[in-house]
Amino acid sequence: MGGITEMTIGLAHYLTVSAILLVLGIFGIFLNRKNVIVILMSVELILLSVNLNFVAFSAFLDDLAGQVFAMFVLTVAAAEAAIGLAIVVIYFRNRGSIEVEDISTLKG
Amino acid sequence: MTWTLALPELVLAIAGLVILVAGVLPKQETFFPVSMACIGSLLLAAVLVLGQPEGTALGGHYVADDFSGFMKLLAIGGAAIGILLSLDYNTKEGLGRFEFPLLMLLATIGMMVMISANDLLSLYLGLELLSLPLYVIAAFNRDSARSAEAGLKYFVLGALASGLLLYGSSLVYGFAGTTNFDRLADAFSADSGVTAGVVVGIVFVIAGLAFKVSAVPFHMWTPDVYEGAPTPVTAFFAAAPKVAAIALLARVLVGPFGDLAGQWQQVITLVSLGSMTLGGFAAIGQRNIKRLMAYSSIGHVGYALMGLAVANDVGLRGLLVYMAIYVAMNLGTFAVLIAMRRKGRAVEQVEDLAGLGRTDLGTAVWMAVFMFSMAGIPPLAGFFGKLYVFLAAVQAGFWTLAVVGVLTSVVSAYYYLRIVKVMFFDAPAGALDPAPASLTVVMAASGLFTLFFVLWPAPLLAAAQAAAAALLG
Amino acid sequence: MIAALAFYLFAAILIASAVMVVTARNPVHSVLFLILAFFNAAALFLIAGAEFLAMILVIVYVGAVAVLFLFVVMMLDIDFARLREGFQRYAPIGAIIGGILFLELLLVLSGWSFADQADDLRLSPNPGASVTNAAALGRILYTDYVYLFQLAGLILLVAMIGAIVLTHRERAGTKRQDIAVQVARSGSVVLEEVPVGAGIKALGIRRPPEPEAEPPKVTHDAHHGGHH
Amino acid sequence: MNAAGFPLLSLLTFLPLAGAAIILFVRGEEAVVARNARWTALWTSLLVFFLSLILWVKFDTSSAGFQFEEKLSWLPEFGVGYHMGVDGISVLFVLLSTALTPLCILASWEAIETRVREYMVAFLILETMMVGMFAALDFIIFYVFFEAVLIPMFLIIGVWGGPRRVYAAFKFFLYTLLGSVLMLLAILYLWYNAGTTDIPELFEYQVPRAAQTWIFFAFLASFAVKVPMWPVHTWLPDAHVEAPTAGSVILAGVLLKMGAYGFLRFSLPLLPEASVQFAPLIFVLSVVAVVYTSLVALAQEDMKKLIAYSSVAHMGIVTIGIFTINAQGLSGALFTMLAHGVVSGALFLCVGVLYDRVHSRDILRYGGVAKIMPSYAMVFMLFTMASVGLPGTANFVGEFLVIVGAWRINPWVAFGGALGMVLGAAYMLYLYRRVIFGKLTKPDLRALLDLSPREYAVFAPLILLALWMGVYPQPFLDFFEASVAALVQRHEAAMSVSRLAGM
Amino acid sequence: MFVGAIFFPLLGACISGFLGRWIGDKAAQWSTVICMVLAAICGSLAFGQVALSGHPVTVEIVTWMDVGGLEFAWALRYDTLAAVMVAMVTFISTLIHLYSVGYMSHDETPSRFFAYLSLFTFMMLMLVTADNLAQLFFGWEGVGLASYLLIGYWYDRESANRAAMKAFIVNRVGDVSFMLGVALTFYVFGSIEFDTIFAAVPQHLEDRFGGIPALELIGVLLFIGACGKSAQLGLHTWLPDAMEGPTPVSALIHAATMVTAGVFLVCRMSPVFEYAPTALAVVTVVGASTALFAATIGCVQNDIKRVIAYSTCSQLGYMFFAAGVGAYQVAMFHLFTHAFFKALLFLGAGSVIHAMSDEQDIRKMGGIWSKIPITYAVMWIGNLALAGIPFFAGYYSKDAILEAAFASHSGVGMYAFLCGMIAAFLTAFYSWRLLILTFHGAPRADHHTMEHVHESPAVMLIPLLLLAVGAVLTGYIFAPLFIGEHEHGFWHGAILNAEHNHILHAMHEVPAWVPLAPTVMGIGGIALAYVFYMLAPGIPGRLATAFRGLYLFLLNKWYFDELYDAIFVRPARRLAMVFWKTGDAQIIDGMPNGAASLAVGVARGAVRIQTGRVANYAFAMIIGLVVFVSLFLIGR
Repeated sequence: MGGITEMTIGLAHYLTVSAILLVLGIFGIFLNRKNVIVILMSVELILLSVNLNFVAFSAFLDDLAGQVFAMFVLTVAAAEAAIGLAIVVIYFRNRGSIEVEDISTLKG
Repeated sequence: MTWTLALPELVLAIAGLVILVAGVLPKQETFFPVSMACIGSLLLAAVLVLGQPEGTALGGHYVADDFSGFMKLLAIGGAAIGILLSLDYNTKEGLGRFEFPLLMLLATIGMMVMISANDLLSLYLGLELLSLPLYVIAAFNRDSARSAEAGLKYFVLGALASGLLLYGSSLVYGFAGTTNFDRLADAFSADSGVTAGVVVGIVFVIAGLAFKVSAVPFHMWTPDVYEGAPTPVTAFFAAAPKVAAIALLARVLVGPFGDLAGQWQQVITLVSLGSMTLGGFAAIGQRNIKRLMAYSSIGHVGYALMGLAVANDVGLRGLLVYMAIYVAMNLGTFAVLIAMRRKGRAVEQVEDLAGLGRTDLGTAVWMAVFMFSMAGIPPLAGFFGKLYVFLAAVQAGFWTLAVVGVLTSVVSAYYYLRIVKVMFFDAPAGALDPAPASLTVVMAASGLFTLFFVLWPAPLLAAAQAAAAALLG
Repeated sequence: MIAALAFYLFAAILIASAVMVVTARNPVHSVLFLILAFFNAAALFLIAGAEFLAMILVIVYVGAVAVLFLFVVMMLDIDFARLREGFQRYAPIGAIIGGILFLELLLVLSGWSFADQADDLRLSPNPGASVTNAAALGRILYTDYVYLFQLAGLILLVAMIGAIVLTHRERAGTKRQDIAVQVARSGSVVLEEVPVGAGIKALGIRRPPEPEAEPPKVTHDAHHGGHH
Repeated sequence: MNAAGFPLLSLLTFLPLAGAAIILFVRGEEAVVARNARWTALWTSLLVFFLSLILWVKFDTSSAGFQFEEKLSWLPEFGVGYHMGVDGISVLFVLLSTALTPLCILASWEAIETRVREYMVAFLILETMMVGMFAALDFIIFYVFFEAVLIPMFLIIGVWGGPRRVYAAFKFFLYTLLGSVLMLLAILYLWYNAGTTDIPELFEYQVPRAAQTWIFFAFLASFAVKVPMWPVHTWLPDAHVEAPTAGSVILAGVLLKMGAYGFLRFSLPLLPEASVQFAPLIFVLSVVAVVYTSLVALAQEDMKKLIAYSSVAHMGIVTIGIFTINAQGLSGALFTMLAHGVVSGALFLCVGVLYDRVHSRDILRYGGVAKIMPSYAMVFMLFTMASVGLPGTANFVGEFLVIVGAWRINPWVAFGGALGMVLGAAYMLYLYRRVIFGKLTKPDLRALLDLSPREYAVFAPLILLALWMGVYPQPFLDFFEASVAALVQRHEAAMSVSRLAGM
Repeated sequence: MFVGAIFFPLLGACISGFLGRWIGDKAAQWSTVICMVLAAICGSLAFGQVALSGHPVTVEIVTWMDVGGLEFAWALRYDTLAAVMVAMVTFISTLIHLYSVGYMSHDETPSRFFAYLSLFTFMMLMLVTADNLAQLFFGWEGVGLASYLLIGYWYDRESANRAAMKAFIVNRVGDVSFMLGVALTFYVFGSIEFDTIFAAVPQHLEDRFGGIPALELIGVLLFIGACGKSAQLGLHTWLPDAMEGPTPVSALIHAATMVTAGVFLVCRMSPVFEYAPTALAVVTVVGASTALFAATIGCVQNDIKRVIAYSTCSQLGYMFFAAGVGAYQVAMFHLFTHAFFKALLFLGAGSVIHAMSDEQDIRKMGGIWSKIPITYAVMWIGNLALAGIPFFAGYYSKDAILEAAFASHSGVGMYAFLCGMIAAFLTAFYSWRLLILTFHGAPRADHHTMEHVHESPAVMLIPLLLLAVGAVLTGYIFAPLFIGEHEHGFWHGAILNAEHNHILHAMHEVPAWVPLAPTVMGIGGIALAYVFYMLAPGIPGRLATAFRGLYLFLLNKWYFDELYDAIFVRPARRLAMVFWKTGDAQIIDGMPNGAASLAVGVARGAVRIQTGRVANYAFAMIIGLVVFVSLFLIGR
């Protein structure tokens, strides 16, 4: 391994891609009006961007901690997805809808 | 590797697994015994925390010091009482399932991990171990649309927050090449200073943590979740996790980022100002008392953060004292809220308390004590909490914070008084059901603490002092 | 050079599919684009030298999580036609805010520099070419990171309990053996009339149960007595 | 340890709490509970009163220092301790509090019919807070008591008050709270700069000139509301009108004194330069208060409101006296405070007598009461005259001294204060004329009974006090003498130091 | 003896006031009378010892106040000045008590009345025996209180209540000035005890306060106070209204004693006034003006008591300008004689009113002289004394006053002399107008009333006769002591005439026409009255229509009440309403109320952000994040 340093791909490239993913994920959360699952997927995008960051840093620092971090993030993200989907399911059972706009009975 | 240092967490985790198995096996519902077992193991953990030596262990991911001891005791206490509070309510509302206390127990482990975190990674995992059970128990009343909505909102925003936190962590890692707090501190104390990138990373981290403590502007979930979640869950939310999140925030900011205090102080100051102001005003028009308490808790976090904004030992001491007192009176208040049932149905409008002073004087008196205390009227404990954070702010010359703090405390006094008014001045709206013993005990205990804290504040202060000193190193 | 080209390619697809995840009208399409994004991200990981992570991403993530998404999306009988199109009302200003955030990030990320002593501060330096990525990770994961590893286990446990406690239901139709009840049983047999059509919405996915009307309790003994 | 040989002040402070606890534990039928609560409260407060007489007897009037001191460590490392003690300035207020409480309890004997137990408990707690506040010698302890008063008073107004009690109670609470929290900041500043909150030790600390200004205003915010000074006085009429009689008595008799006491105890000794610098402001506000509120009182149609406004005017005299910072002015202010405590308390009781019988405070509702209640008319007359400041009654001594003291500072201030005499006469006599004099035209008034023995018992001590203080005020003045002299001396010393520094 | 003279009345007041209900009206009345008799005996003895034998005494009772150098006691200062007053007050008060027993026999609550009366006497005695300004003020206000109570004695009469309030408040206006005067005295002299002040006057001659000589200022301030009590021009409005009280009250308080307190004060403070020439000039001018002013009004009033009240006002003016020109002794002398004949007049008027079934309007009287001959006779005596007809008491004192005014040879003195002369003429005129309209001519009252006209009982007549004796003899007997050759030994330093003040000598050396002039004026006035009301009763009516403006002006008392109403009372009321409804309720309360509604508004706003939508919440979080990040990047 260790071939990274020879590459022309700089750290900034990775970080930029990751930043784009982050912003997309954020957009997905606060701009979409469709259903909640899309929001969950946006969260996945954010986590993906984080992982990309970690991996990139890990590579450029030549340090494994970043990869370990990313691994744990993946693990937790899986758990999170499971619980998130479970909540979405019971919400759907109660309301029969998972439209984002509908999730607004609690307010004020 | 001195894994024994993490004995409390370890014991609690094992206890959790054992209880899980023990809870699953029997045919009939095991809610009550499991709850008791959970409380027992929490108490055991508390004892272990008391006997915990200081030090760092487990690959530098875990640290135990006076600070962690203080906060853990607080969190464990809050969690144990939280379980106690749920006993009666859950049974009556049909939520009496053994997973409930178990999830609280697991969340408590998460809190302890957070409090003892000495690494961005353990911070993150602790936070998630706390958050995931909370998402679940917020939605625990799965047949209630409100509960489900609360869980969903909490989850979505929580996931976003932890995403931001992670992104920030990655930047920090990317700058310093490490996630260990001690090493991060070394990296940031270097003369060469820090880059803009890492500062942005820190802001992201703060944002993620501010979400957990429900500080403005990351507070938006709080009222909705407090209102929607089952009341004991709300009680739990308002107490233990908040302690842990505050502890984490303090540890991260003062520890690894301590040398950048000048950078993050202004963020914390703004957050604190915003929280105090919002907490003061937004609750004024609330009719749902849980929602009101949500805004109230936002306000209290603002006051507590004032201590953090000051970022010295006095400020941290104020923060710690504030949190301890806050937890005590908050649990008492929620004991009253949970006791609010009329003809077997839980009620949660402020008006439902009308005339409580005549129908149930004891509960009303305790509630009044808590309300006055939260408003910061001496000689009740809440006053002393405020006193110490204001002292820190004044001492360090954070005049804006101090002045806004006292002014908003007057504003917030209005809605606390409104509750007192409803209880004592208004005509009874029909008697509430008598409060079960477990709630009465909690009310009385925290009521007595709130009332008589004034007599003997020295031990708490000394403990807070030691904890603050430990954090500052 | 090839690596660079590959990077650009994968990055472009990644971003494009991410955009589609957010904008696709049909959630099923979103999930599929998400899977595509994951694949491309895995490729980027590979380019960065994180082979093990790349594999995990594909196997665990795509294989489990994304499929879970797909499963849930399909399971909830969502009325796709009703799903609202477009974005929130405040989309323009939201876009501006997001744009600012993005520009700021670009600003700070483009000139990224490490701390001076970053090299010394590293916790787990890459052991070098002698060890594969997976092995290197494995070495530290179960030693230095055992605490966190266990924690991750707890988190998964929580996820399991949580998912079960939220969605699992004792269905009315299923019968479990309850010895205590059997033992304590007295002579009489009590039958209950089950509402017709209760089993249609299988797998426990249904609207919140209407408050069930008290089923007319019919004692068979009496019934029998009445007829004979 | 102290002149009494036992922790007298603490006993005085916390004994009412014990009484309250006893009342709380009384269970049983409502009527029985009510009776027990009344008697327990009365005996407790009487006991406290008799104990407090030890202060009167054993207080060494020749000493300016603090006496009956008690010290317990509370937060030693913060320089905060439980420190109680009285000097000439505070001792009589302790006595005033302990004396008024039994009278108030007696006055509420029949007026309060519902929730008697809670009422008595609230009153006893109130007594604790009042006594504690005057006896506290630690700023934090002082603040604790100072603020804690709000709680029982809020409840007393809100639970047993009149129709607009909610508004009044909130206004009272929030107004005073707003003032005091600003003071809290100043206290905190002093605390960490001086390293202590012990009042005698704080006196040693010289507050930097620059800080004095804003500390002064922070104190002003708190004390001015409590006094109340114009223009932050409007909570008072509302609170008075809505509070039950005894609540008004305590409010006028003791609570209003807390602000003025604060000025005396803290503003003057701690902030000598600022006090001098802003005395003109205080004078202006006070004179405006005297004239303005007297005029407003003239227009009132509610008896209690009228007397409430008169309180504001009288307290204007007090603040004038305080900021003259000379022996006459200060003694006069202190004396006026005491006298006002007795007299306006008594006036509220007078109103209460009618209110208990007719359940109206509307002045126009009455007329010709003298015909059927001659004794009452006489008592009312006496206190009316005392309020007007007729020589030979309590108020005169104080007002006279204040005017003499004020003349030395500025004759126009004295004139402004003296104008209150004319206007005071106008509104009080106008009130008296409309209520007591005139033709008895309201038929239902004919059935009224004159004072009952219980009411005689309530008024008798107040009458005696009002006359005693007017005719032979020297015993009271002796109490202040040394402390006031010391205060003036310290002030002058501080001013000369600052003048030297200025040169 | 000294103490007894003062405190017997208080004892009587207490007995009657507190025990009256138990011991009965009769017992209450007579116990006060007895107390008064005892006091009068004591008073006379004290007069004998102090004034006649020249042994001034000061009885100190107890320290009143001692505050940082301001020290004074309750004390009874018996010098001649006080002794004269004590004797006079106790004597007249005793008679009036006696008279009241008869006069108030039909009243419902005589014990209350007698309690007030005795209380008043006590206060008056405290006033005159004060040895410091504060105690004087105690008595000063005390008589004010008693006067208030007595004027408003018939409290179910609206007019009585009004009058009582007016009396008290107008007095208070003067009192404010008095208080300030006391304060200034303390400021200048460091004491308010007479002995100390008087001894220290020479050292403070040059003291100035705010650019004004301090002594002058003290003088003026105290004099304004005196004006209030003595109903001098400007603050006189309460006195005529005070006639709402029972007649004995008018006699005692509003003629003989209380209203003279102002004069007494000026005389008492003579050591200060002597060195305050401007203040004295003010006193003179005000006094002289009042004398004339009140006399003019007296000429057209129709209420028998009001006529006498204005006459009192006018006579007080005489006293003041006498004091103003430095002839304090003369002022005191007139005060002394005036007490007798004015009390006599009032009581006589009371007797008339009693006879006429409580009718007070002289236009509705007439032709009753034969039915009440004794009353008629004493009224004659009283009026003769008032008009200054030779050898009656008033002659000695009034003559002396006018001589003194003339002898002062100053501008203000001449003004005073002029006013005094005219007033003397008018006095005689209105006295006889009163006399004639009341007693002579055709009866104008209705038949029923006329049938009931009867002489008063003995208990009322005896005081009348005694006072009549006084009105005849006091002038002759006491003139040598007060203003004549024995003057120096009599006053014994109680009144100070500075070295530059030779008025007492100068008044004996005036041109011969001066002593005669008042008599001439008096007789002229009588003659005119005789012409107008006996010979040609049509003239007054014609004059009134001819000079309608003037007549109304006088009838309405120079429109003083209306003026004050317009300047003070109504604006104060309007201001009060403005302050209350606008100032307090809107502006000042507007702040907290506004703040409260603002808070509610903010709360609504804050809550409106809380839309319940997840996306919005997330958006808020992101905004917060962006703001913070931007802050950082900008702040760096």
